[in-house]
Amino acid sequence: MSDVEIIGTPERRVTRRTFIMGVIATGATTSSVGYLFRGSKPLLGATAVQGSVERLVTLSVNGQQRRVDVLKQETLAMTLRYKLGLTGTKLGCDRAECGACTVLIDGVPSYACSVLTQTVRGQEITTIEGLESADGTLHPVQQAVMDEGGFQCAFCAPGFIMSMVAMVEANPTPTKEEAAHALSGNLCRCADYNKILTSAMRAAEYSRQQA
Amino acid sequence: MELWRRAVNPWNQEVLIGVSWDLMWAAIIVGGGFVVLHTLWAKFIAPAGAEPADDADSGLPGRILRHAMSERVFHWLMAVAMLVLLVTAFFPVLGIQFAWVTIHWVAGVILTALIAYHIVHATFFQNLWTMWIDKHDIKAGVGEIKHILGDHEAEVPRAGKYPVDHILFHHSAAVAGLGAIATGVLMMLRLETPFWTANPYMLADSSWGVVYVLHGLSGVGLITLTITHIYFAIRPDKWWITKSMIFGWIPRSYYLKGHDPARWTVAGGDEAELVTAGTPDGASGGEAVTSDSGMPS
Amino acid sequence: MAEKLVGQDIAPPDLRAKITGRAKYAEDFRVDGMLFAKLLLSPMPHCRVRRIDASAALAMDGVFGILTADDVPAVDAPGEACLTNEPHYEGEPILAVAAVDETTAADAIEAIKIDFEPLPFVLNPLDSLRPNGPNARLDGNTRVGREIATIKWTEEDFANAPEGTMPMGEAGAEWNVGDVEAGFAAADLIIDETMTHQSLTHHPLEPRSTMAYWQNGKLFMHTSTQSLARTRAAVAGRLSMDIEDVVLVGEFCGGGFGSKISGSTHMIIPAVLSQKINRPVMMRINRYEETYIGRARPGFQAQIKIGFRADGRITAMDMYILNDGGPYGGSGDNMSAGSTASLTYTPLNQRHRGVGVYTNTPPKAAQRGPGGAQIIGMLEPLMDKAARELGIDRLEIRRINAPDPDVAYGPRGSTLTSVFVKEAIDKGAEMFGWDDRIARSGERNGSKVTGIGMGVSPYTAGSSGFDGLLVIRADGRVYIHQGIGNLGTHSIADTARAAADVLGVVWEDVEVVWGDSSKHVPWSSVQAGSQTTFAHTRANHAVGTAAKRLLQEIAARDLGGSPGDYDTADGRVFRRSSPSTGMSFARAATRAMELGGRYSGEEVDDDLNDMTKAAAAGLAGQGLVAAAKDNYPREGGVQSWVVGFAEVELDVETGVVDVVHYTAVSDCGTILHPRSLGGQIFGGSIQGMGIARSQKWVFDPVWGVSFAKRLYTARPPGMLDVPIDMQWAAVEIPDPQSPVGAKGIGEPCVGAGSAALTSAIADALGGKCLCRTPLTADVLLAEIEGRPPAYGPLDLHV
Amino acid sequence: MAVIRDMIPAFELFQPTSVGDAINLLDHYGEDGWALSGGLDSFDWFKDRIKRPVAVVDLVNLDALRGVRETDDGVEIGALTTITEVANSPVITASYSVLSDAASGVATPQIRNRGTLGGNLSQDTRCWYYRGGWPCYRAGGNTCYASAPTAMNREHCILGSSRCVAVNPSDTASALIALDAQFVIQGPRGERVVAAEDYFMRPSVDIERMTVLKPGELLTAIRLPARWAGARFYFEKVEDRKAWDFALMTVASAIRMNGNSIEESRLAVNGVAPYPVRLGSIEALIEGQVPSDALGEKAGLLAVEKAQPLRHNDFKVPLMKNLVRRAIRGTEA
Repeated sequence: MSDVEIIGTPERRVTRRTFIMGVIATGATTSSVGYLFRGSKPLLGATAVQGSVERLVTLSVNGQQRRVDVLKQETLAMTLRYKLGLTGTKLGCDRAECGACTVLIDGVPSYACSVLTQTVRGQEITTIEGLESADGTLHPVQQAVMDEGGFQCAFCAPGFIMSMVAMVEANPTPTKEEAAHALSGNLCRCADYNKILTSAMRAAEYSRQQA
Repeated sequence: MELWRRAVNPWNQEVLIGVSWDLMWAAIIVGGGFVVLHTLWAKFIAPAGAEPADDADSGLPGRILRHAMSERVFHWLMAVAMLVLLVTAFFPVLGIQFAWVTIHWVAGVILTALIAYHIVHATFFQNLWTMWIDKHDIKAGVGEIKHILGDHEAEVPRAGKYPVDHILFHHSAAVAGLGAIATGVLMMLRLETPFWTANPYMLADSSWGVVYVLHGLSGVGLITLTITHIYFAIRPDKWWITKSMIFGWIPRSYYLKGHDPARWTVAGGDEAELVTAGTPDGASGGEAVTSDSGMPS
Repeated sequence: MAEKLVGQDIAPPDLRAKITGRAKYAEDFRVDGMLFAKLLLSPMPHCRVRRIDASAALAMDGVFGILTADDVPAVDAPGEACLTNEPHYEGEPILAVAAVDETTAADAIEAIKIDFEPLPFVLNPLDSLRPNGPNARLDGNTRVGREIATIKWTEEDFANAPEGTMPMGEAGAEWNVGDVEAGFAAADLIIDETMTHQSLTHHPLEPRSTMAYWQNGKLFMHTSTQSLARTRAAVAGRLSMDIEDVVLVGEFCGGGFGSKISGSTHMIIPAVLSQKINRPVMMRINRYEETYIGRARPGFQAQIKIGFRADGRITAMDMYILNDGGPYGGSGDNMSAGSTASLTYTPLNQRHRGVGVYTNTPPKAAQRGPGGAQIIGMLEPLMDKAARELGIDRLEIRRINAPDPDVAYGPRGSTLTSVFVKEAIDKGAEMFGWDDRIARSGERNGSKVTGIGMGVSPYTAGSSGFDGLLVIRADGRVYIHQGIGNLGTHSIADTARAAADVLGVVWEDVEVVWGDSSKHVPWSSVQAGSQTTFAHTRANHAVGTAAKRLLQEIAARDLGGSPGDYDTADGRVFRRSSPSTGMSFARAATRAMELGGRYSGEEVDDDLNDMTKAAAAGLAGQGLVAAAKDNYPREGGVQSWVVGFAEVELDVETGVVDVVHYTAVSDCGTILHPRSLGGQIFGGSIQGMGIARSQKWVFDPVWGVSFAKRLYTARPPGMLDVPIDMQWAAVEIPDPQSPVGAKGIGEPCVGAGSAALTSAIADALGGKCLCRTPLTADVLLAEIEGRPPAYGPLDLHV
Repeated sequence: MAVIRDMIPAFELFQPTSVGDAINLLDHYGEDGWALSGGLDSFDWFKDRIKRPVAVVDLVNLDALRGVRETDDGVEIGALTTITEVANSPVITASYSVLSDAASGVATPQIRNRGTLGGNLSQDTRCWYYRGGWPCYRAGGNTCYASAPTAMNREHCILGSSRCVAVNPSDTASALIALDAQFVIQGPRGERVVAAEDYFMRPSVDIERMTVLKPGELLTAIRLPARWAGARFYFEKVEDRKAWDFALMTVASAIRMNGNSIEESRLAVNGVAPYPVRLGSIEALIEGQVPSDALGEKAGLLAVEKAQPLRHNDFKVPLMKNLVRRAIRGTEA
């Protein structure tokens, strides 16, 4: 078909890049790091340096303690989606520009695509999967969305709902303007904003009733 | 050691963007090394040069005018411009940061003007041959080297107006300087100046790379040249030359010892004449007492 | 008797999954041994791959294979292959690498050495039309009919164009209605403007990720598509496979807006790669890649001349539109713009000319209201201008030129099933409070000036002739199978209501089956051009009627009498004369299975599509199986309308525009699902507002690479950029040519939203039409302050 | 090496628990080290694989650098205090509302929740040529692509350029200059304090850095002097969309009145130059005057006297003129 020269033939080989790889350092954050470096700096790609973080960490997600191996450069969104199977958290842009990956970190809405998993060790992470109660009762916010007929393509929905959960916590009696500002970090390309805003107002109403 | 700085252009093609700053260090080391070696050589190996004998009856004035006022003024202005250019170019690299760009290009423009003046002046009002390397000079050069290598018997013909090492220095400085100027003028077209708006697309980025490399090479070259130049200028045994660049004249004794009257003829006369000759109007003064013999004999 | 489902607000059946995170979009699927693919994209706008050295990459641990253009099905010019050795735009995929994880795959891509030979490129259609201008493709710069051709205008063509106006040379396509020159002769006012409409990326929130694997010669593909049945066919076609060997799963689609009509070109990559290395392959497309391969709406450069009679009637319309076609064409927006204008303003005489010029920019495709949205947004401010100059009310001039139901428009005098735009205009004017608001036009409050605008926008809204398929199982529930996609319009459920209403069942007894070709779905329309609502309310009405007929026959057979004596309601088929005589659907389903043949799907009508027949065969014997083709008569095309009204505040010190209020009224026939309809009308309108006001598409002209690649630079509207105060309504006059009466709605809203803003902003500027999009603060402030304009009248990609 | 984006390359990660350790680490790694706070700017660079630090020092555990404290001479804000905290802090909203106004307009709620004040002030420019990995001056090359006659430079600068024409994207910078804030910097050689306007590097001095921070140094705190507490403030951000977008321009002013005339004032504008600009000449002009639209108009014209717009950003000239005008008019009694 083409006269392009292509060098290299695929060599199938079983990978050594298994989940636990390299030396895992001792002591996560030692306060003596300053004194540990008098020699020359480690080479790129060298195995873990003393004082650097461990790769095997415990995360607290939706009330459960999850032991998981994370790369040092791994973002929370990737860990949730690819290591913990929590695919409700969506990647729309992976650049903090759409809000589809919004999760709660200690109750605060954050873009999971733009925080390292290592950074949130020990913090309580809540994803869309964590809202529904065990008996299948929907979170008041989810119920409100349900009753308002919800979203269109809904790829943005998990992110919006997490923002709404944080909103009703922080301000159970928002005006439409306040609600809009609280949700302004989430993008809906179907632009179903009007319905989303109505859902948010109803969500606030439901959470007031619950309280 | 890195020689070049490379980058990828917006199409992910590798392009040259300049010389590596390692070369700056290399230039400093070469210059410094030369200074050290020469100092040691002069101190321990070279035979102590005695004060040259004077000859009052030579019919020559006690002070021989070597550099007319205009030439001296030119030299010092150029020296200042050159130092400013080197400082503004390399201090920021050394970590001493300041707003260097404007100073650098203004100094560059001044240097360009001075060189232009010098070229015109030297071509039409001076004798180019004084900067010409002839067979005597080559012989002298070879002799000098033999001396350095320990053969104190080797014959070293006396120089014309300028000794061969001076001439060599002048020529290498000329090459580096002109290189820096030529490329510098081009580079200014990418700067926003009161005279034009920057346009990076005048040349292809690969060509620009070459321009920057040449500018860099000239620059680091000038570092070495400047170091060695200053070194000689401050050596006590060369003060008579340094002084000549300040006051214009050299003592008759040095003239008689180091220069071949056949190749640098000085008209006779007495102090009085020279004093008049030495008046600020250097150029005419110069004409008054020195008349370079037209052709090398 | 169960209350009719059509017209009710019923939450779609997939909503719970969507709001609990259970909804699985393409990238949410995982399979054992799944590998990850990453793409190597072209750094240049047009080049040829000279040499690829992948040895280092393939030697890396965890790298399983590479896929190049030589491994994928070839495509005839000017078609687009999923991988290429002659990229025609920056960002076009050249090869793919599969590895154990994305980090490894990315490192592998970086380890590939690849040499390119740069080729001539062009971004702006006008540049390519210049006598010695570059072509985007080596084989030409446009398409005339089916053929790739080269059109160059002469120096004279360019010289003849007055400063700031568009040159007009040889056209690639042209049509005439009446005598345009005579029309201008009869005009009292002639408006002649040069216009530029930007191109813009679709940017659905879900990038077009795909996961594929093979099992026993069958391809299993999870992808993001607007239309399931059509995408399955497209995949089979591209891979030259039997359609039955393609199992397509696309339960959810995170937005498409025209960019995923039958899936996407690049969904083939993981399929072929998976086959090559015999492992499941997930190709996660990120936003960066989506911006390149995710399709875009073509930009326009146009010269538009309109003649008006003193009474406001348009006597002549003469448009010449250049279409920024991208490297593979695939869009005739500039020509459809002509028919849309013809329908909207019914000019007495019209000439329409255009050239679709290939450019080295990301591929163009239909985007919600293709051609229509652009032209309405550009023309409506000109209607305002004419109204001002003629001293006619701006709303009235639109009414005067608006079509009646008997309209015959466009080059072929096309007719429509229904047109109720004047009703929409009137209803909208009343809701919006046109008279009160127009009185405030130009009012200044501090640094803010009020502008009032409106946009009248039609677009296609339906097709017909597709199939319906349903099963009544022994549990007595009705399973309605949908071959359409689930792109967020709720049509999978809403069109199913048509069948349920015919059978008279309550919604709780209806199960909608969709999104997975292995679940036996019927042949369906594309989810594009707002066809689904019209097409599949008809198809489902047909299959509901067929099922009812079968129920009646079974009842008559068991309980005596003739089928006509029986009716169905509330999950029973019963005798009209004595409702107690009858049987439950559950019982009828069991009987159908006993009876077999045409009752349980063993025999189906011959006019059904093969895909539907195969689906019915797959369901045969599982209950009462009904399959039917939509054979209801239809004369003429189907078009819906949205009339948008906007009030804006323009800050004359900053150029910033606030949209204070928006009203939209639609003519889309019967309302299927009010809340969903409102969502469509507002959503489409807001996308239009984004076009008019903020969305960017920027290229560096020297390197031909794009800049507005990120959402924060592309600037689609966010929650705070739209009015909180919005209202919508519909005229609710059923389309006479559909048993249900519903027409589609997705497309026309965009033009209405865009035009309402371009019109309102021009109004705030005192009637000055800047005749370009987007109308960002810089463009407006330059005008307000009398500074040199930010961009030239024909500047594209800025 | 072929280009690939959106996957962060491997790096070594440290989470020191004390400022000293953080500085030691950063000092040790020098140019190869990277201080990570909120990360909104950092991850962009990492995901584009253009900036590739060997070691990232995550400041998450430096609790000492968080929070708003009242001091004898005003308020001290830890550099790692989130933008949200700054926007909602009672003392700031009460006495330094120009800062809380600026903070509450930054990007989006989620970004304000993670982004820190220090990060907002130290973030890199958004010039899309530079961000695209082009070998420009700021990236160590020889070219400014954005100032070329053909360039797309709508969002670039009209003042203070020196080869580079990018602008500083920080919203809070102009507010802090107006407040005469002092920035506390700690490094291997101890602590130094610089005035807000001196924190931002001029491209004429160092074209590759946005701030005066040297490798190994950390911005640890921002001090707001009591002297400006409760002054008359004005802040405005002009942007294309009301969320996410970086400012086309911001203006901030603090004015202390004597009766109804201006006793002392500080004005700053950002988005017009490679660094946030303090308008000293305007401050001098309006001193002793009564704030009014006319005065604002006069000041606005003076402010843009030296403006040199590029091909596509001429609009910034009238915009700056009008914003300065509003800043003065906006503080009318």
